[in-house]
Amino acid sequence: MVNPIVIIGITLASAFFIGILQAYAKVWARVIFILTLVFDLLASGIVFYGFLSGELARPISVKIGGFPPPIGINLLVGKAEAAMAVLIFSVAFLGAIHWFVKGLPQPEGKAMVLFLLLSLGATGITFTGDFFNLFVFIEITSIAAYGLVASSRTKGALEAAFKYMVVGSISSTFILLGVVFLYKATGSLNMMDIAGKLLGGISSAVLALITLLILSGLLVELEVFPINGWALDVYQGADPVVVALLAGAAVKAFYLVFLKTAGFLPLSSFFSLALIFGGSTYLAGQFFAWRQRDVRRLFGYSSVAQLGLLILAAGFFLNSALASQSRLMIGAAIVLLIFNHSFAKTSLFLLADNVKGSNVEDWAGTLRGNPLFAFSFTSSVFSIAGIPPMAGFWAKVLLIFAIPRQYSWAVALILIGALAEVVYYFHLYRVASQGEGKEAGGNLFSPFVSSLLLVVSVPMVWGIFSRKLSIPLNGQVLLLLGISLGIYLLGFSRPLQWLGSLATLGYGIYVLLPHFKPDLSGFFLALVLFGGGALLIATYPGSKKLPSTFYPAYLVVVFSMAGVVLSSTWLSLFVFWEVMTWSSFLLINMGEGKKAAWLYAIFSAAGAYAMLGGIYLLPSLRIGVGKVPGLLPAVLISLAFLVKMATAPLHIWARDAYGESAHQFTPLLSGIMSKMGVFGTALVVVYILGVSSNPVFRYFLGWLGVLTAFFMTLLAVFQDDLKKLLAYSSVAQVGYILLGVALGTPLGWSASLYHTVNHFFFKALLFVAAAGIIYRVGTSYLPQMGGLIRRMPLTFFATLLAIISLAGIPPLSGFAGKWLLYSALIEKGWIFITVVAFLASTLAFLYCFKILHSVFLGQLQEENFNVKEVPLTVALVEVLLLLPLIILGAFPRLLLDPIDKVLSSLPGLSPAPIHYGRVMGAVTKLGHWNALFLMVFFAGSFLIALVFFAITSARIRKVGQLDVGYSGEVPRSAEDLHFGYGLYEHFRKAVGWLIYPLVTKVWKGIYEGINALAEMGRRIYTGDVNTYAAYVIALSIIILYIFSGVK
Amino acid sequence: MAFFVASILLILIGLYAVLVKRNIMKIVIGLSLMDTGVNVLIISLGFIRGRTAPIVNVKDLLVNTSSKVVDPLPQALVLTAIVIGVAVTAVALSIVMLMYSKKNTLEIDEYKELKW
Amino acid sequence: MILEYFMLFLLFLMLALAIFAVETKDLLASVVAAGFVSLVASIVYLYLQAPDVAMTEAAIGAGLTTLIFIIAIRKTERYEK
Amino acid sequence: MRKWLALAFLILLGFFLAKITSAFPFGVESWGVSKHYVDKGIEENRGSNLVTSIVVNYRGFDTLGEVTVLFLAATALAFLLATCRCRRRYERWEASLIVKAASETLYPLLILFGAYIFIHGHLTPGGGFQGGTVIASAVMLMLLAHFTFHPNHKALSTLEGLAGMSFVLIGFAGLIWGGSFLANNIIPLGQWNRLFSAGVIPLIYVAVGFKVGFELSGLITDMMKTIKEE
Repeated sequence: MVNPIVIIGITLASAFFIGILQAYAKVWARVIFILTLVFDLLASGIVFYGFLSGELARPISVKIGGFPPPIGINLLVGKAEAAMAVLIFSVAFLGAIHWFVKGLPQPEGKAMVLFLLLSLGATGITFTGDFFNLFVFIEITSIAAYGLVASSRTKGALEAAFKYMVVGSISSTFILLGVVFLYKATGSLNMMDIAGKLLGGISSAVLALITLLILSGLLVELEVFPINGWALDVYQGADPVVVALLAGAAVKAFYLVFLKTAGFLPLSSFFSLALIFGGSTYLAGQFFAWRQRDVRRLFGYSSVAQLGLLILAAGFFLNSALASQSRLMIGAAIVLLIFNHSFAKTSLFLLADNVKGSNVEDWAGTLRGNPLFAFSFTSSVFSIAGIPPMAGFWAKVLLIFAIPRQYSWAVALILIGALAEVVYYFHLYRVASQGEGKEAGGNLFSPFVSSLLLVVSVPMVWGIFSRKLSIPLNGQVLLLLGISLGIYLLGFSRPLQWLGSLATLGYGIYVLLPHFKPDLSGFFLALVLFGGGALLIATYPGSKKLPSTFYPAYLVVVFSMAGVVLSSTWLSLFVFWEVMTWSSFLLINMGEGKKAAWLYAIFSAAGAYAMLGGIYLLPSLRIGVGKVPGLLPAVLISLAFLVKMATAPLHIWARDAYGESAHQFTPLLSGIMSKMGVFGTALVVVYILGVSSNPVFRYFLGWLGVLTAFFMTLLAVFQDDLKKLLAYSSVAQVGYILLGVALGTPLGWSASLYHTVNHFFFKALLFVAAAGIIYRVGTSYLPQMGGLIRRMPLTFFATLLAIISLAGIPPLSGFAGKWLLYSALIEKGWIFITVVAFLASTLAFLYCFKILHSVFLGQLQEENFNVKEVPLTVALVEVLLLLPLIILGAFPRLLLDPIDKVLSSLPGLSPAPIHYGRVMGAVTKLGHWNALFLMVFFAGSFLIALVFFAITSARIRKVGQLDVGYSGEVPRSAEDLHFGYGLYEHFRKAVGWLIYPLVTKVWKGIYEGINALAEMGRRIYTGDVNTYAAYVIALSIIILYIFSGVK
Repeated sequence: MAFFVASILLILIGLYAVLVKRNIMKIVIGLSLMDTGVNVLIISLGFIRGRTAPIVNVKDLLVNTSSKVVDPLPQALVLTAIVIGVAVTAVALSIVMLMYSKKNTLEIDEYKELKW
Repeated sequence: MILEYFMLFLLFLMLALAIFAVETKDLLASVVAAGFVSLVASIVYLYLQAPDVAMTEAAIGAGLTTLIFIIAIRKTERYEK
Repeated sequence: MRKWLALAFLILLGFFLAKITSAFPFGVESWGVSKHYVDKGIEENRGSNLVTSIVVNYRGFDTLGEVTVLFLAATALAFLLATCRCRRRYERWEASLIVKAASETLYPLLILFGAYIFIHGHLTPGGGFQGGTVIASAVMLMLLAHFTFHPNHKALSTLEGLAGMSFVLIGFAGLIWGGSFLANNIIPLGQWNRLFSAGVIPLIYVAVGFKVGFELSGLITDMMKTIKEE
């Protein structure tokens, strides 16, 4: 066991020693410096391990000077203090390494001394058990920090140091005065001694004022809004290494002291103080960051926000009115938040040091071709944004679920802030991942190691905390996710990755075999796994261009969807939902349009956090247990699903996300992932709303569905980009599915589930075909295609059948779905919705024709003369997806029978009232049709026509497409006779006003409104020392006035 | 009583300079005055009327010392505080000198590059 | 009694010097005045039975601090604008 | 406007400070933990100067921190000014012969006086910090009087570092032989009111005195150092 005083003593001695050595042997000074940090790290690690292993049960109190406290000063080191020391020295060590590689500022001996003493000061702050000694260590930390900040060679460093110095001096004056007053009031300076004397709580007004004086001093150091201008300036202006040490370690030590002080001086108003200042700091930080162009200051705002969250958490943690279970959870959340934020920020600030230039734009392309940089940046950003599986996710979830119901506004506040965080962090992410690959500095060891720590800690964190919240995560799915990540190791060869992925998926199907049961989960699981597998085959073409992260991410999406459908609790559904969302974000981000991925991230995060809020409000986490009061949870939870379905008005991400994501991924996105929204909505309708209750909400959902179908169809009609057209079409079709679910009748559900599967077949087919076509042609712009029927007959045939199915024309599979849906609508009697639905289906013919016409018919463009049929794998998948369209067309019962079983497994639903007559027809109240007969009839007609053409083709004279001599004109050159461009312009004149981008404008308006508010808000940081100091005084007056109860 | 009032006023005068003066040297002077005020306040808090300094250099003081001397602890604290004050002032002044060497002015209006 | 009046006078003097230090445009004068504030404070400490502190304040507060201020002013500007 | 707002803030702050202070009547006895220092101080430490006992022994850790702060300030200052292109703005005159001669005479005396102060820190008012400052004032006097006087910076920082390390080493000696860091009982406490008494207090104060003296001398030298006008 290491005596904690040894850590402080050795560090001090070597600081003095380095002071001597620097004049004689520079190298040895460096050696001593690093050795000291290593020693400190090891020693504090040993102490911490002592607590972990149970060797030390109680906090150790180390007396100094030979007298027991309160006579002498003591160190008071418990588990938290030891952990904090480990954290401080880890960050210091990483920073030091970074410094060495980058080159120490000169004279380096002095720099090392200051650096060492800064970490020593932070440790002293953490360890000390005496209030005046605390003041001394605060001064050590501060002076070292002033010096280091001022010595930075960066622009504005001096100014930042000066502001820091002024505000810091005022703060420490408050603390000093408070400590001396505390001595007068209690006769002691020892923390434990005073705490013992104040055990019953603070009753006298004077003691309350004294406590508040100390707290307001500490709040300055904790960068509370609005007195954090100095901190932002320091983050922006100082050397990133120093900033990492300050933000990653020193501030956390101050936080621990804040927690201890508030714990030892039990103030009754502390709860509201922490909530008010924590909450406002959190929100202000998150929103002010939106307008920030300077990346370091942006990180600064983020740090400030995280501190605000910590202060908020402190309020709950120290509130003795809460159940001890909740307080334990909040304690765990605080630990995780600190760990997470320290290392993520260290990594980010040190990464910022590698980027030339300070603006967001200067980061463009830094993620490209720099795998280490990309890894560090991505994992740090994911950690801070609290995205699973990173530790930050658990921090957020633990915190939220520990907050009692009467403070649900705090939960809302946390979630709103988290959403704002996603907006600006992923803006940066978007910029960094787009553009030309750019050389970033190579000093990546420390950021890499610190983000590696975040990643490596994931299994441990999950092991501890998923049990704490009793979230049963499906172990098989977790295993499969792990294997999926392992596919990355095959990154040296794409074909190998492809094969490995196929094998993994096959293994996944084998492992999850027992779950293919005739219920909702089993139904969707089959869709996910078999569909995902089929589409995986088609990813092979162009895989050379794919980044090596494609296949792992693809598999993670597939298996997380499996996790979603297999979840038995809402929280585990949420976990997998987030994993699915963010891995698909990475995939979308691999495509062309980065803004698309950003929009997707924002909308998904908004949905996900709404869902988390809804889950928080549920009485039980288990799906299908407990009566749910009110509509709010249902609305909040379904928001996430509506976003994924891109239901209007939440659809604006969809066009570009579908249209510009990697071609190999779009089929999965449209065919399967959007169906997760259907699955979720179905869960909400069955288990939260009740199938037969809440008709108004379901009616509303129905309108959402049908309007989505209508408007998206219209948008598809005027779309000139193949993939974007398909995107709108996809969203429109999912709108129909939502409509069926909203109906809440067996027939409606039957239609929806049928259409879910069927839509997968034809839309996946269309997107796969589109991917093949784009791969060959090199563009997705419709007017540049045309005439491809001669080059790609198979693809043409597949597309044709898919489109017939899409349009719902007999004899293919689409008809059954459409027929069921209309039957259900008429049966339910939602007249207006039915009319709109009819209208939308009619319009759909227009874009269906557009696909055929623009891509395959008409004149072949010159540059496409040498185009070949799509690659073999794509063709294979086309055939694979084609067959079900025909088979289901003839035998719809093949799908309707399992759906009946699924329906009978759900509470409140029963098999759809469909009778199958003597032949393969289906009979409902409204009529019937005979699928097999239709199929035979149409196929027969087709065959007859085919035979006729085969016979007569010998007499047809074939001419080149430019040979139009018979029409009386002789073209001099290759004239464009193909009307792919502006196909429906005349139509636009009539209904164009309907596609006025109102929704886009509204969202944009909201975004810009918030931006404007943020811009206004952050003007309070005038950059003026006087003003900053005045804020401190004003805030302390307010604190003293409001929270002491003195009038 | 007068000591309390005077020391608090001294703190406030120092703070006034920090809040109002536009010259960075003046701000540092203000901080230094504030420190002095705090120190006077602490010493006055430890004072006990009619007692002698806490230096036990005559036999008479050896017995029942606590009824004969003032509280030495605030004095010990102030000793530390004074030294810390001069340390902060030294660092502050070196920052000021550096700032001046860069821009040749002490007006804080010139030092508002970092904001918002 | 006289001593107490003298102390009152000293306190007033201290405050007056402080105000002068804050308000004067001549930084050198301001620093010297601030040094005198410390010096007066050290006399006050003597009255308050704190000889150790008085010594320290005189040596460090009045002496050293003033000295480094003066050096700093010599390297910057003497007059506030 | 700014002034009045600031005044309003300050009056309110002053009100609260006065509110707190008024809870502790001036000049009235109220002992806390320091009753122990006063009543047991002589018995436990044998140092006549109770403030010194507290500063060096009971709260010796604070003093170690204080020494660190000063060291830190000197380091930070040297660190910052190493790159400063600070120029002297005002003309410097050659000191007169009287001043030069007097300062040369006073220089050793002042150093001796400083040493006297910190050696007697446990007996009389004053101690390491005050003594150290006096030593620094001697150096300052020489610096002011003589253009050519340049203290050996390397030696200063070496001695200062050694003094600081010996403080820590005394602390560790206490940890090893006395049971706790900075324990006072590792050498005989001696008799009350004698020079060789009070355990390690004089040793520590000597270390502190040298450290502060060298440190402040270095600090002043650093500040006065100028870059030649080009």
